[in-house]
Amino acid sequence: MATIHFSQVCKTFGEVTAVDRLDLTIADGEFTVFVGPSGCGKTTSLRMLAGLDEVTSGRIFIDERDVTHEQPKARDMAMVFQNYALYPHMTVAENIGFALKLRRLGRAEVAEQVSRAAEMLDIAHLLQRRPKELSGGQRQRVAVCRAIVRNPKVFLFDEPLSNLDPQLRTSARGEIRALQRRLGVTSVYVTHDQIEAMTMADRIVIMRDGKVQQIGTPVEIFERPANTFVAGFIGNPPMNILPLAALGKAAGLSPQLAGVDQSETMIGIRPEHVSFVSVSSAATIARVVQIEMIGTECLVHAEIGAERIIARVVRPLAPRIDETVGLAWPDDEIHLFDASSGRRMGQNLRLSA
Amino acid sequence: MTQTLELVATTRIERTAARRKIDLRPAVFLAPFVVLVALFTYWPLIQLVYLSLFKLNRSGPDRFIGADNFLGVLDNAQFHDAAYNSLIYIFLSIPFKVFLPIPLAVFIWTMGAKLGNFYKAALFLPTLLSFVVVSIVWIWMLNPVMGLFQSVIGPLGLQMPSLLSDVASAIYVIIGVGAWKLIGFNILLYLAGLSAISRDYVEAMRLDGAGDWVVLRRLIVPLLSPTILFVAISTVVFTIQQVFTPIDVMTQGGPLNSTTNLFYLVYQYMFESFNVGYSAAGALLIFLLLGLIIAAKMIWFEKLVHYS
Amino acid sequence: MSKFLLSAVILASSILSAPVNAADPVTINFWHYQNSNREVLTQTIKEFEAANPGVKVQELFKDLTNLATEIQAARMVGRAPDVAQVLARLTIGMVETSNPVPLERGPDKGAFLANVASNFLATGAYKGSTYAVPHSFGTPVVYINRDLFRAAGLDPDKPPRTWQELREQGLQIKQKTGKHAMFVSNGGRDVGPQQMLVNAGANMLSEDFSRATFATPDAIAAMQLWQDMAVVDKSVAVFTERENYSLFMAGQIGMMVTSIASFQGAQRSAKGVFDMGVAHYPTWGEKPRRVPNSGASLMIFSEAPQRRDAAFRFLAYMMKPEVTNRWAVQSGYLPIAPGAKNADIVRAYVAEELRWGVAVAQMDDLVSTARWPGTRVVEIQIVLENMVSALWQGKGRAATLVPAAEKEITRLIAAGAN
Amino acid sequence: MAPSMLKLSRPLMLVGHIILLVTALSIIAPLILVLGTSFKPANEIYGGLPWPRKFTLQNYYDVFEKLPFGRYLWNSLATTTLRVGGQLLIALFAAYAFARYNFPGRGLLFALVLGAMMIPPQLTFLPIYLLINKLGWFDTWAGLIVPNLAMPLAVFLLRQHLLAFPKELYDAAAMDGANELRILWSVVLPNIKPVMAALTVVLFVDCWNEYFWPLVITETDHAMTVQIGIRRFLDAERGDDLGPLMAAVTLISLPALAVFFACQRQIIQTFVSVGIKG
Repeated sequence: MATIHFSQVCKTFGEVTAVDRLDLTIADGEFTVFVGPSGCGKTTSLRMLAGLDEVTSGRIFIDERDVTHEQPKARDMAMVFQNYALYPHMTVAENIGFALKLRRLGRAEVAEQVSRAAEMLDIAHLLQRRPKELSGGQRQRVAVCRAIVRNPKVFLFDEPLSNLDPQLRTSARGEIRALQRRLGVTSVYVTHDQIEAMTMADRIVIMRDGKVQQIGTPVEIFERPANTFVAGFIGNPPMNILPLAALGKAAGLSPQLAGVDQSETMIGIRPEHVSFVSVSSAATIARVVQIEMIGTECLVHAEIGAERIIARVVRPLAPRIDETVGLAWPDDEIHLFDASSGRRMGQNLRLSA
Repeated sequence: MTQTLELVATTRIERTAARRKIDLRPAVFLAPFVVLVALFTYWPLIQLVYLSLFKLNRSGPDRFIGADNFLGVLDNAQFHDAAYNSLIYIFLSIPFKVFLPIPLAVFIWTMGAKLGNFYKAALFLPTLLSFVVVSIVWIWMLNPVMGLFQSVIGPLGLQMPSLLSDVASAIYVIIGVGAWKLIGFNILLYLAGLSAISRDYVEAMRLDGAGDWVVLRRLIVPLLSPTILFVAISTVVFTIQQVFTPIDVMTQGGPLNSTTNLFYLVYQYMFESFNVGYSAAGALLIFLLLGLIIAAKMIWFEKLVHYS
Repeated sequence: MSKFLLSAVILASSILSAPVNAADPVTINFWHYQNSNREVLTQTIKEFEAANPGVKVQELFKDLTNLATEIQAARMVGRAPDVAQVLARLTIGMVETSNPVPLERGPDKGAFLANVASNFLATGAYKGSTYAVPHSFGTPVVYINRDLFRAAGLDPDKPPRTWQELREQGLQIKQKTGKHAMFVSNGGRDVGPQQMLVNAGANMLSEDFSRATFATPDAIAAMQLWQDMAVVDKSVAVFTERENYSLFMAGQIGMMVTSIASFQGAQRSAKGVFDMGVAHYPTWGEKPRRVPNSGASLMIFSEAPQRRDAAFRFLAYMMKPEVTNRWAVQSGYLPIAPGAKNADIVRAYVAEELRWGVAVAQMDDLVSTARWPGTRVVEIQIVLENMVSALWQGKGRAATLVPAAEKEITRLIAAGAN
Repeated sequence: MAPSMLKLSRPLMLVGHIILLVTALSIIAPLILVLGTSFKPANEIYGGLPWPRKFTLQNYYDVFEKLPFGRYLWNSLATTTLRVGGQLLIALFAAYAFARYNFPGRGLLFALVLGAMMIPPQLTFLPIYLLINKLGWFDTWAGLIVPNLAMPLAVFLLRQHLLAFPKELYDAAAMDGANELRILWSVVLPNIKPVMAALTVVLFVDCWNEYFWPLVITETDHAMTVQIGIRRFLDAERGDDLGPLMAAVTLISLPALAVFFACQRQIIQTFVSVGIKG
């Protein structure tokens, strides 16, 4: 059990800054997810925490202990790798027991702990096989099993599900989270998949170009995105973000928008909050250009001048292509962002209400 | 618990007090090799440079003679034959020693274990023999009057030509014997490389309707290219270094300099005429030549590797 | 049997006559390339040690090809052998590079050199001093396949006496049996051609070692004869050295011209295969026979006075006529003592092995092999080797090839001079 | 039974068999000549038949009688084993450093490794000889072993294979608590067994057959190796003594052969059970 603290941690590779001044505290038992597009620095952060990559500057603490320059083995963490990194020449049992063997545990004790861990992950029948002879899902379980068998202070996951097919991924998500809850081990999980982040995390760290964009619970991140990047990254389909000026008359109508410099402001509206109203009663007029069916709902793409907006509505409410429609949304679902910096402006309208 | 981050932070990146430690691990792992190579390869090489520029004097200080040794080596009539032959040795060794073993290795690779092992073992046997013995045995084999080949073709009324004493053919015999000795080793290297090729690729390509040739050309050769590069380089090194044994035993560079090469020439300077200066100068010239050839090869293969 | 008796007698006498030295034992190193005769050599060393309790001789086999270079390298690091075998043709090179001890500087002022015949001693002389004494010398002879002679209708007991006769008989062998008539061993590149040239009356080098001088009309004619045999008669076997040797041993070539040093090996291989005879090296017309030696001499490289003294004692012992004669008898090399062919042990063995006697009879015809000066010895040798190859392959006439070779060698001597 | 990775079409397979058979024959025939000659009496050696008419063991007897063959064999075996072991270890370390770490000067250092391959030992004989003299290593095992311990070719070959080694395996092992040596020994080594086996054979044969250096460096039975021993039967001046030579060659080829077959099983086993791509 452990708390983790990143203090002004930076990592540069030559000219490139991979991680820029990361400050983060992870509470004991917390499940933290680093999410962001590839190259955002999330994996590097994880590897620095693991001790696999050297920190350029800053410090990392585990339980108040400065581990910045300690070797991985001194940090007592376990990691599940994207490609599982199972030792090809060892059997499953040997793979799982390798770390225990290195701790000079007796043969019998290793065997016992391995089989207990294997039971937990339901892979006891695979123990004598070699990694080559396993399916992708089985390998993933072996990798997780290898991590938990040591009973470490911290679990690290580096995109452990990205090589699984979607169905398996959904069930594995639940299993990993359940396992972590049961064991109560502090965990850091890296993914590029926002759904994984939203469904699994106690807290999410969103990164981009080495910089943290926002840290918060899934609900906070979803409801109060700190900037246009977070807003666009979380949610499917992503939030519509348009220059306030593009909305024309509508911009002036809402009392909340009064006094805002239209040319300097972006407005964000989630697709599910956009609804269609009659053209005559609407402040914003748009033309429907595309309709995507996604089950009981559909996505309606409409053009407001040169800007595009997506609405998510139940099918019966959907207009037809080329139809000119009026758009509306609840005032308290509007997010405003500074056009030049992309940062959130003022209070979330709904929360402030 | 929300932390809202100040994005436009003004704090300067402050280096950790405990500065980044220099990672000593590579140094530790490299130390034994580097020390030994420095001591037993590069230090002698530096001394060779010295020996090539100075004339050793048994009484008094050594005398600087500049490029005299190099000019002397270059002015030698044999040097030109030797340089030309060296190129022949190197370039002809490529098809015989580098490319020919590829299909052979692939054939063995596709065979059952039993037969494959037999071929592997048989082809590897010459590698185990010393080159002196190999050369003597081949002299017998090729003997135009009573060699094994003559006794096979003799009854058919044919006469084995005297390959080793003919200016036109002697060098090819020596190249052939070198290939004979090396082929099994290179096959083994290729088999090690092939073992890393996943069956999935082959099957995938088969499903795409690829024939043997396409699989070989488009899949196996590209995947094998790092091994091929290694084989090519080791073969060139081997060829230039080791070929002097068959030359010495079989032809002594003759007839009419047709089989001598630079290495043999340098060897002669050193061991037959105690001409240390020429030997050093010649050695450096070879070093230069080999470096150029290998660099060219690296570039060429690097392209090949990247292309695939 | 007689050999054994003789050596026992020599052993006994040398023990009795040896002066006993009470000083601390000195160990000297002796490098040699003797393979097949190593037992004989070590036996002699044991006898020497028995006679000289103060001296131990550590004998070391070294490869002939590298021997001279190893001495030179060892010299550089101050661990040169005290006594070493050096090919006679390399003596000048060793003098120029490795500081051998002039043998007149020994404790006996070179008195022991009197135990070596003067024409042999000349092979080790350079600039007024003697640096080397002959030890394992050979002289060229003609090995004969007597069966092939008979098959060609020739009398094996009347082998060719001159090169002109050899050509005629060779042609007959070629025509009657279809086999090759002869091959001439190059004897380490240039020895074979040298012997032909010198035997025809030429000198390889000028007196001052500054020029090649072998392109005399007779020498050119001799070379032309070789070419005619190869190109016109096609009786010369033009194969590689080892091929030729094995062909002769397989009974496929009528005559082999090479050193007497090959005698024991050839005898062993020919046994039961064909009837092998040995004939004199043919003369050039009516000229007296002059044959350059092949083989190795002994030189001293010790620096410390004590070791040097011990080395001289060893060398003096090795040069005793009874030792050299027995060595000759047992190894098949030439005896080197003045008048050795009349020594009892030599006569006894010649009576037993007449074929070896042919070589002994050529003792007085021996002249020094060409000792090329300078740093370009190998190239000079290759020029001669290539000259012969070109002749045998018909690449040009002797009248042009021989003078060209002479000119090139003179150039190489000058280039290798400083 | 190795799984057939690639099934060739029947005619091509036939071509393959024919080519391989011819090549194998061209190799086996001369070897039979070696073996046959070793049983021939002296006067049959140039007789043209590959096998003896009159079978004799005299040549083998000569080998043991004329040489302290046992002592030579011991020197050869011991120095070869030590040297090859050292070469493998040192090369593996170096190759690991090149493949695993990114450190300043890596490119230059590797270029120097490649360069070292191009320097044939015979050319640098003199300086090394002087060095050995300073170290006092003449006629010792150290003199035979140490100057040859760094094998650039081996470093190159191993690096080539280690570059293909999945990087996560290093990380996984580090997370499992393995130190660098343990990673090398328990994770890397088992996965490059085929290359190591091939390399072992090559280095062994190279060292076993080495002639030139032992000749220069050894002086007595204390360190003399078998290859120097057999030189005794090769005599340019007086004609080679081919019978005992071939007997000795047969005898001294056996250890090399044994190493090959020992490693060969290893290679094949590794082919079957482990694919690095797993």
